[in-house]
Amino acid sequence: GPPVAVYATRLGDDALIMAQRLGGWITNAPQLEEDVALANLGLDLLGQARMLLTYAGEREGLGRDEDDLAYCRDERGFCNVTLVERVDADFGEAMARLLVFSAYQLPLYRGLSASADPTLAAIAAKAVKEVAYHRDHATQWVLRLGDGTPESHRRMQAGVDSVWPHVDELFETDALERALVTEGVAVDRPGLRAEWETYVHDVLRRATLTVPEPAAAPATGGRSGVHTEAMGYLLAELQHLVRSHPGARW
Amino acid sequence: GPPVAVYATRLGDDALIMAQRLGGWITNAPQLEEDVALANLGLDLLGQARMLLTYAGEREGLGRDEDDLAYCRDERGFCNVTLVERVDADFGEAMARLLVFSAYQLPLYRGLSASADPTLAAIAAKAVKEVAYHRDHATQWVLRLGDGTPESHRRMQAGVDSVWPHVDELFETDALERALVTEGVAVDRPGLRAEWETYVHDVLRRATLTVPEPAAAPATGGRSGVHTEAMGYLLAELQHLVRSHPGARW
Amino acid sequence: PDGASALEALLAADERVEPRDEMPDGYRRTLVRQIAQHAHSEIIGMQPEANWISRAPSLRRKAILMAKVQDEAGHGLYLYAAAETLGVDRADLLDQLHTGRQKYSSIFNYPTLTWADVGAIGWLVDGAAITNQVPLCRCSYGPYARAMVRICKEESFHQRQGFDLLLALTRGTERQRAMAQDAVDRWWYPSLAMFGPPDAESTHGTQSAAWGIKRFSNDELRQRFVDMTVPQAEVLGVRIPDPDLRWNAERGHHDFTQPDYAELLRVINGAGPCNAQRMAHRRRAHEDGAWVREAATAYAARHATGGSG
Amino acid sequence: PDGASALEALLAADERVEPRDEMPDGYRRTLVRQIAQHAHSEIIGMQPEANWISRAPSLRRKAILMAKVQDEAGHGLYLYAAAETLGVDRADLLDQLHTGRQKYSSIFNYPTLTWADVGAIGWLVDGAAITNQVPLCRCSYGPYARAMVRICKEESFHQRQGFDLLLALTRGTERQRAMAQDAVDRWWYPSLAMFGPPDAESTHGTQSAAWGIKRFSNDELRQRFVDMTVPQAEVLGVRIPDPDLRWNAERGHHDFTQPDYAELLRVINGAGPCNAQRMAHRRRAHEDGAWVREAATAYAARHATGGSG
Repeated sequence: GPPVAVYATRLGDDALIMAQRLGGWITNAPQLEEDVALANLGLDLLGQARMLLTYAGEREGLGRDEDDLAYCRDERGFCNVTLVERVDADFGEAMARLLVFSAYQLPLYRGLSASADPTLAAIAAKAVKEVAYHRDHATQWVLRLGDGTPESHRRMQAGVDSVWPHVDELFETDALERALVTEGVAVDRPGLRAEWETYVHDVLRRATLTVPEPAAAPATGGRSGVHTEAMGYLLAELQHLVRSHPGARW
Repeated sequence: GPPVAVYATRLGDDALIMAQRLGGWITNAPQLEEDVALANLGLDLLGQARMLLTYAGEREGLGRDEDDLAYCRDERGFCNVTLVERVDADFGEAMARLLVFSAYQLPLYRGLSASADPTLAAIAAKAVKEVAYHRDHATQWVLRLGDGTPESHRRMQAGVDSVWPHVDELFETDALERALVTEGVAVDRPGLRAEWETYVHDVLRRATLTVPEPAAAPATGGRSGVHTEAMGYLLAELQHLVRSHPGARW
Repeated sequence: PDGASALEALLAADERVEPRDEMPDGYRRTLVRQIAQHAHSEIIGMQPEANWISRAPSLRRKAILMAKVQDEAGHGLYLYAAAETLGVDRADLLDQLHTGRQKYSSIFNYPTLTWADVGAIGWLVDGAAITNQVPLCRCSYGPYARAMVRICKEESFHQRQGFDLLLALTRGTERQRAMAQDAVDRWWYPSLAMFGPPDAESTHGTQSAAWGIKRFSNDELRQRFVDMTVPQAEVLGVRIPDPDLRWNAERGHHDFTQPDYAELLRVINGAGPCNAQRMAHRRRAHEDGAWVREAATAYAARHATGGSG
Repeated sequence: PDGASALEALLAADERVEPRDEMPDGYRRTLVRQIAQHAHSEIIGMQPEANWISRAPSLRRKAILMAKVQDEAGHGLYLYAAAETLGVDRADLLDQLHTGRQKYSSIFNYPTLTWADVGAIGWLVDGAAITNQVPLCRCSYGPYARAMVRICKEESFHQRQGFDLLLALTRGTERQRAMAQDAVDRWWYPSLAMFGPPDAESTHGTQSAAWGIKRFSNDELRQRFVDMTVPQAEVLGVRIPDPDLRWNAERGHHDFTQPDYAELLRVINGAGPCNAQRMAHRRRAHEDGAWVREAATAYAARHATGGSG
């Protein structure tokens, strides 16, 4: 498809898969307020995913809508980063991931809200407010857990350590995106890293946590559909019903 | 379909879903010998399932083969007992289930090997030897774990308690099966219970375990396709690939 | 007893009892029990529907379902807050739920087997809940009445969404229609049972009525639900699984078969298909979250006092 | 050193060294390291394939896959037993695996993303393994050589099954063909890398050759694998992802592009896509099973002595 469709799919897949994982927390959160909050975050991301995938389908021009893209692509066709597809070991890891992800999404969407592509700009402008809340929510939890009890400190650090190998992938770019950046359509990902680091490192420091060393084995490949083994199971759940009823409408 | 097709499907679904759960233990067993053993048990059950479902498809006369039945039925069309679809909490519970299930399958297949239906009789005659080994394997583990350490005793008892509400369903019958019993085709399930109890209670006693009270909330419904909520996830994994490629051959 | 005459005066004037008002112990106890049970039902009721969030068959339906389950968590929060105005606290109430000393609605002890069950829960279960709850918007205890106003508004939205979900199925493929009918077949009688035992066997009714907590009898509400639901079933094109269901022109109501109250009693007493699973899920989530709640408390304490840990 | 001359005599006579024979320490250490690494590779290698057991697309293929993974567990058992004849024990070897002091084959640090990967592992990875292992059937240490005879027989069966799986895909739908090609594209170079660094950079080679443990160099075996695989790829109808692959009539071999040895080194050193996952899975399974093994030991001890606990 045209580059902008690919770009919108990447952003949309990130949001969709992250929403799917957050949805799994509902009824499993440590307190009722958090069930509400995580559902809310999941809904924001699902909303972003729907707009982005709808737009990707339009620009692709093959008549695919958001559901065709979500339910009828195979694993190798999904181009989300691997960070979002992981199974959370516990709530600490979930919050570590949310911090890492939202602190990346926020400057991304802020930049994108000035995109030369008016649809992407509009989607991003709406999402900026949502994601600012996500980042704040994650920050509050990372502070509480990092600087809470010895047990929570230990778990929070383990969560940060677990997601850390997935950081680099967030800032990877390629020729397609560089061309879109030149056209003023896309945001330069590597350029987001400084703000991300300043923010995340500061939160970790305030939470009395250690910033991990750069990963010896950084994850990569999600953008080209090379996922972790967790992804297939996620898609089996996501898609099974639709795949079982070809052509049905819901 | 004709009663014998329904009957073969019930037995086949029991074996298929139990095989699927045993397959999940491979690479997760407490020692390498047990990975081998559980794979072996799973293969036996899968083999039984294939013969039974193939025969069910033949007698049904709609041109469905074993894979059509395994991969293209919806959850409400599966008629296995709920015992086999549970997610094992740990190895103790897995062995409790295996004991309960194999101690039921053994007299069932032994009886069925004298069925007036020669195909069922042949399938059962082969399976008797396999299932005798399964029962023995489960027995050895229940003894070791029940009479092993305090921790293993506690866990083994918890496993027995967890599967106990699923016992009654094994011996439920209905008009369809009663008619097949009269024709000499099927085995009278309620009549299997005495042997089952003698065997299982004796193993539990020797394992220093307590035979649970009859379940206050006995599970039921599997035979009519009313499963536990674990079943949908199992089927999503089992079927996703085939459902995603309509008409493909593998 | 203290508070009884004050309560009577307020009831006579059709005014609301507020937290600071005196009230009889029995009135307070009854309200705590009822509001807590209602709150517990909201949070346990999240489970059967959350079971389909990861598997919803369109992104639009997934969003609707997530929002609905989120609303239920929110209802739980309002209701625990309403209960807390009566001098109990949420942690204690949750403890009573987790130890089985307080109940939740039996309806949530049935499994959601197919996607159509999500629709049937919205249409029938929420429909029955609304029928039960609308009168509570005028109940005598102010905080409860106000919580119910907000809850009923959202529930009625959920009920329409459930109806809409089923409508998409009944207007869909043959398999989808069968799925919808199957769900209605399984949820109809449990929904009727949500109104409780027949009036002849009901125990709490009279005193609650006198206190302005319950304004209609179980049977009245059940009849209202049936009368409301039958024409909706016709629009949907699903058959209600009751061969004796028919309009009785003389009564101006539908005649219908009563649910199996022996089954209701068994499910209330723990023997439903999912009682053990629902409670185990709830307890596990609570226990898994203990370290998080402890950390939040420790952090708040340290930072409230300006201490540095 | 002790045993060196006895070993030389056996090697000269082309006889096998047996456990009771004297042998040099270096020979013993090299064998333990190699056999253990081979055993560890069998059990870690179960994971990428077991990942598809629950999702295999036909019951026949599911049975084949379960049997294959079971065979790998069996190979692990033979090989640990062979290592134990050298005076080490399995628990210690497993501990060395779990603590990262002993390695396993890097190939298993790649994920199985699609069903076709199961076929590619059978065809290419098992094909490479056989190429490596067939010469070991004649290696100087008897127990290892005999284990390899049995293993190679089963591996060659697995290789044909992998080929057959891929053949069904390449003769299937367009999407199935694409799935097969994609798997071959991803597994080709990692399979070539299974033969280790090029001879020029290889360290262990010479001494092992002298001891009759290694009979061909890495590059010889890699060439043999390529020459064997190219015609099979033609039958399958898949393209090997190497534009420079071609028959060199002068050499009587295929010319081909070498794999990325820097990547191989990274993966060996822990930076492959699945190193952390494979080790975590293995350690978790072992830890989860600790209570079971302890119980079995306690039970056996009690019942062996006739005690009553």
